[in-house]
Amino acid sequence: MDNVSYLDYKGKHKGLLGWILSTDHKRIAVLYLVSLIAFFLVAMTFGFLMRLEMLTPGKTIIDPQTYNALFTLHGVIMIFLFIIPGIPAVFGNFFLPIMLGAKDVSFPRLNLLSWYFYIGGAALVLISLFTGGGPIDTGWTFYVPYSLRTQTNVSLAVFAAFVLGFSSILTGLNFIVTIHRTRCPGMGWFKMPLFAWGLYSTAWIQVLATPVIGITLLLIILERFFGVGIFDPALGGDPLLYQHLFWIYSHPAVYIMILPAMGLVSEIIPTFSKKDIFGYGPIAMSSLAIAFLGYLVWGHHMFSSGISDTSRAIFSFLTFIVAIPTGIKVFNWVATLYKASIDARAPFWFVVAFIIIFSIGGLTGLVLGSLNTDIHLTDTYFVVAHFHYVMFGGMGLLFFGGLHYWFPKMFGKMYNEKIAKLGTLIFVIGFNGLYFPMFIMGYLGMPRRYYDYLPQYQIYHVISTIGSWVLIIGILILVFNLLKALLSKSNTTTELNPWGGTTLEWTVPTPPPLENFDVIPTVTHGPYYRPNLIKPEKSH
Amino acid sequence: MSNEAAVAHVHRDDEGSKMGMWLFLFTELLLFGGMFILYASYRFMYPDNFKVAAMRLDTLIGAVNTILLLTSSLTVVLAITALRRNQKTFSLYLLGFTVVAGGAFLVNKFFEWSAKIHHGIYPKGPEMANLSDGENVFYGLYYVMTGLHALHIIVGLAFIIFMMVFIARGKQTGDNCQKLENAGLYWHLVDIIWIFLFPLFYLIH
Amino acid sequence: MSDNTNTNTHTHEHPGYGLYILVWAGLVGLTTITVALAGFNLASLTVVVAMAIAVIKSLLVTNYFMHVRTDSAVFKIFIFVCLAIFLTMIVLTFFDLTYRFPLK
Amino acid sequence: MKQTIVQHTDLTFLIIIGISFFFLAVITALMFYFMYKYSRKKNPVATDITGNTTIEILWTVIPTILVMVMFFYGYAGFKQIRNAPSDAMTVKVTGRMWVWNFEYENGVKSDTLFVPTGKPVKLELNSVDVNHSFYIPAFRIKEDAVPGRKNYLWFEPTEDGEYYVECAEYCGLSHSYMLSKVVSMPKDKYDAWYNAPRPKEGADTTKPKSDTLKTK
Repeated sequence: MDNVSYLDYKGKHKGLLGWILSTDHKRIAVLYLVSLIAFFLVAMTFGFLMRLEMLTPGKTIIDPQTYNALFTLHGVIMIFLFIIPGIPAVFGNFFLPIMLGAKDVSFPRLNLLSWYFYIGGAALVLISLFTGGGPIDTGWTFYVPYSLRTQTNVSLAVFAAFVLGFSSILTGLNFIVTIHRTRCPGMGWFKMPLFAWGLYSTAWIQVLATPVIGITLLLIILERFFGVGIFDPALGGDPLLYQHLFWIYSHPAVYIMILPAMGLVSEIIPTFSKKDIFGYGPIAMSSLAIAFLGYLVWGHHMFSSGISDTSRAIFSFLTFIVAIPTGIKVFNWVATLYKASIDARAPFWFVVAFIIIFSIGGLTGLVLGSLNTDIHLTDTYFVVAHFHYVMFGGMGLLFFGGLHYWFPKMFGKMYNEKIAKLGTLIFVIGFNGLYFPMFIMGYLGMPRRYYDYLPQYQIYHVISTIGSWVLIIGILILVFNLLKALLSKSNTTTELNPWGGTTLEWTVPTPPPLENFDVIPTVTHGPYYRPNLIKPEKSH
Repeated sequence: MSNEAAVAHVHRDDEGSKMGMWLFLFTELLLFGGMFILYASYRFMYPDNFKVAAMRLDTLIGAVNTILLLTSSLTVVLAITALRRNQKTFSLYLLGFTVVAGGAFLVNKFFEWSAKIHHGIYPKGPEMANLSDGENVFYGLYYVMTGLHALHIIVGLAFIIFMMVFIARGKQTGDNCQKLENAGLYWHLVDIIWIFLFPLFYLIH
Repeated sequence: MSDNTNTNTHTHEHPGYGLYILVWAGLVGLTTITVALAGFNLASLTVVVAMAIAVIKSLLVTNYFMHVRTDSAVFKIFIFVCLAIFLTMIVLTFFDLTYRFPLK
Repeated sequence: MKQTIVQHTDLTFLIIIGISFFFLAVITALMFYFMYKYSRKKNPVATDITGNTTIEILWTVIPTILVMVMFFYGYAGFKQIRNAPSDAMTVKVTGRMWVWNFEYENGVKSDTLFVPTGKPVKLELNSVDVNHSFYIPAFRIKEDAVPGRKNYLWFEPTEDGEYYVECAEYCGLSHSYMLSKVVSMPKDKYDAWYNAPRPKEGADTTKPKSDTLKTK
């Protein structure tokens, strides 16, 4: 069979149909990539408008109802349409089968179906803006009783999230079976790339946690239409049980967002260090540990909601425990750099930025895990800052990092690396300008989801808003740089392995052909093994 | 799809297919799991109200439905065994019985709901205002959980009818019947959920 | 390919009709028992007994009708993980409910 | 005690931030040092180090101990926040879109919370519509007001002054305008206000003049 790349092969259908009807994991990944970036830019624009509104106290550009709809949609779109599918749906789909030495995922048609659920859910979100009572204004948490009382189009928006849940479940299910069933000969569990471990842990959360939010959201719809009274306090329901069920999913979902990014870091670091990773076992196991412990800590979102004091103490304790495996990962990454041979190319810059920014996010999480400080800081801008450092600084930064790492392999084009580095730098400066003042504001008592604020907070809001402009410039530089490379005819590359990586995706042609491998490879070494390195002295 | 799929997936992986089905069953289990958490919580909050409310449910209909589902589960496994022994017609009869039993379950359910609704016991119904908070929640859970379960029965029946067509056309045979196995797994899960719903709603006196 | 040997060949035995009918008889018997017991007032034991019977019934269904008994170990581990996580959810929710006062 | 709760919360904050800053600084410094020392130019061939059990155990055990310390401080402060003294005076707080109402033991109602300095105050929180959250940043305390449930909160102001009350749980259109104040005043002044004759509705909307508003 000829090695026509996945971009060029002729199937049954031509043009666009050849893409949206293809069951090839690489084409589905590209479908996801395009849709994800589009929704990211939409949600980013909402964020930009919110920051602009917060420039001055009182009304700056929009009225309160619009503001409330904006922060809800910013959250819903970012979380359900960008961060959660993010890395698994794009890079997982594209590279997981190749990294395992397989021709495709286990269920290619389910894979395509999951993209249709994604697009269907996205369409429902958009329809919900213009029908019913207009855009939803509950915040992305849809807390009852407000979500039962408001006149806005909650039912449809919530149903959209329900449909998106299916998309997430199908991806997770597919990956678990793919990892169990399609690893190439010789690839035992501990010879898998760490990215696969990240996806495997993530997939279990997708499968076992998502249904819980599914039923919870379904109940909101049933309450609004039929008044079944399961959460409505007026009918005997308990609003706190809604919060329990919501966070039973949504806390593990935080790890759906971050575990794949951590996996990606574990890929990028050894490649540019030209060295095996330090502590493969601990990194792999800490992924599983995080996935499991992630189910045990949801209550820390409810420390001031009125749940029992005993459960608050238990949840706080467990929350601190979940910090340990995260710490282990960071320490191992830094240790990998010791006596390495580091070539700090553009993708590596994202990882460096990630380790600093994510550490800030993670460490401020300790303040929020502690009971008395959380009671002061919860529902303030401190929390907003914390989760943007973790989510955007974690998953968001690595989404771009992964894109820069695998871009030449995916498209056979090379971007301008200097501009990419410049974009990253501006990104990081803008990011800290945007979110760091929020820590201070939050500590001083500025609650979140406020349309208006007391004048003493203005200086921080001004800095933050200016930071948002810098950040957006950085993002636009990165996006346009990649777009330019993609559209140019000249800087094509067919180089198999531009960075000197050791995992299987660097052994297939650039861009990869239809079925990835002519001959299924056989693996004999760990994923990051390199011969001819200096042997360590046996001093200890 | 296009010819790509034909090339890529000549290889059949029954074990993987079964694994995928089990993972899907887990999502179903946890979908109901969320409801079971709510049930347990509200029962803890309103123990007396729940007992009073459960008295109004008809144990006999519940018990008959339990037997119907258990028997329909039996005929599904028997049908798979029959197909493996290449007794195609017998297998189809057994699956036909499953469909009839599942249908009978739904008819029973329909009469049960109708009777309740006739008495004004349904969300926002005229009788509900006279009931306590706990009873309200009980009937809310009752309608949602049994309704969701009935929906699963319908989906399961659809699966089985498709499988009957496949068997009749020879697309599922004794050597190649993982799809039928998966439909069976789904049907058994629906059965298991009912095994728990039955005592929780009908038998707490 | 660590856990995917014997991909398409079924090595485990397929039980005959008799065993399945026996299991079904057991299930029907347990149903009769649980309905009969509901007539007695077992006080706080009511729930425990009803749930114990339901658990036994579901074990019969999973092990025999769903073939988990003869399936490879990986399925047993999967089911264990799923149930363990579900139980954790219930237990942690009840740490709130049990100690929350007043409940309403 | 207001003062002890604030002090304890701030101390916990400082301890955790201090430890965190130390780790952040070490991680960042090491990373940049390695990037400089072991750059491809200076160190063209890496050394094949794949792990070290001792060091893995060390950086598992030490952080575990540290987070346990953090938990302990947080929990100790939390116990103070949750245990109101038995001699506390009770005020019923009702949240509604988008105002706070206060009702005192003798039935007096107000929309600003007046309290005597130096006396513990226990707030019984409730809501008539959706979730709200009663937040006094200056006292570092916050608790949701949930419809159908009674939550509580307590504090003891140790100096006279006025402190903002904010709603911290999103509650709709005017969420950000759901502001009120705690006015802490000397006992005699408070008693005079508390026992003053009122019109039959008992509503008191007179607000003492505010000169210093504190959020910190």
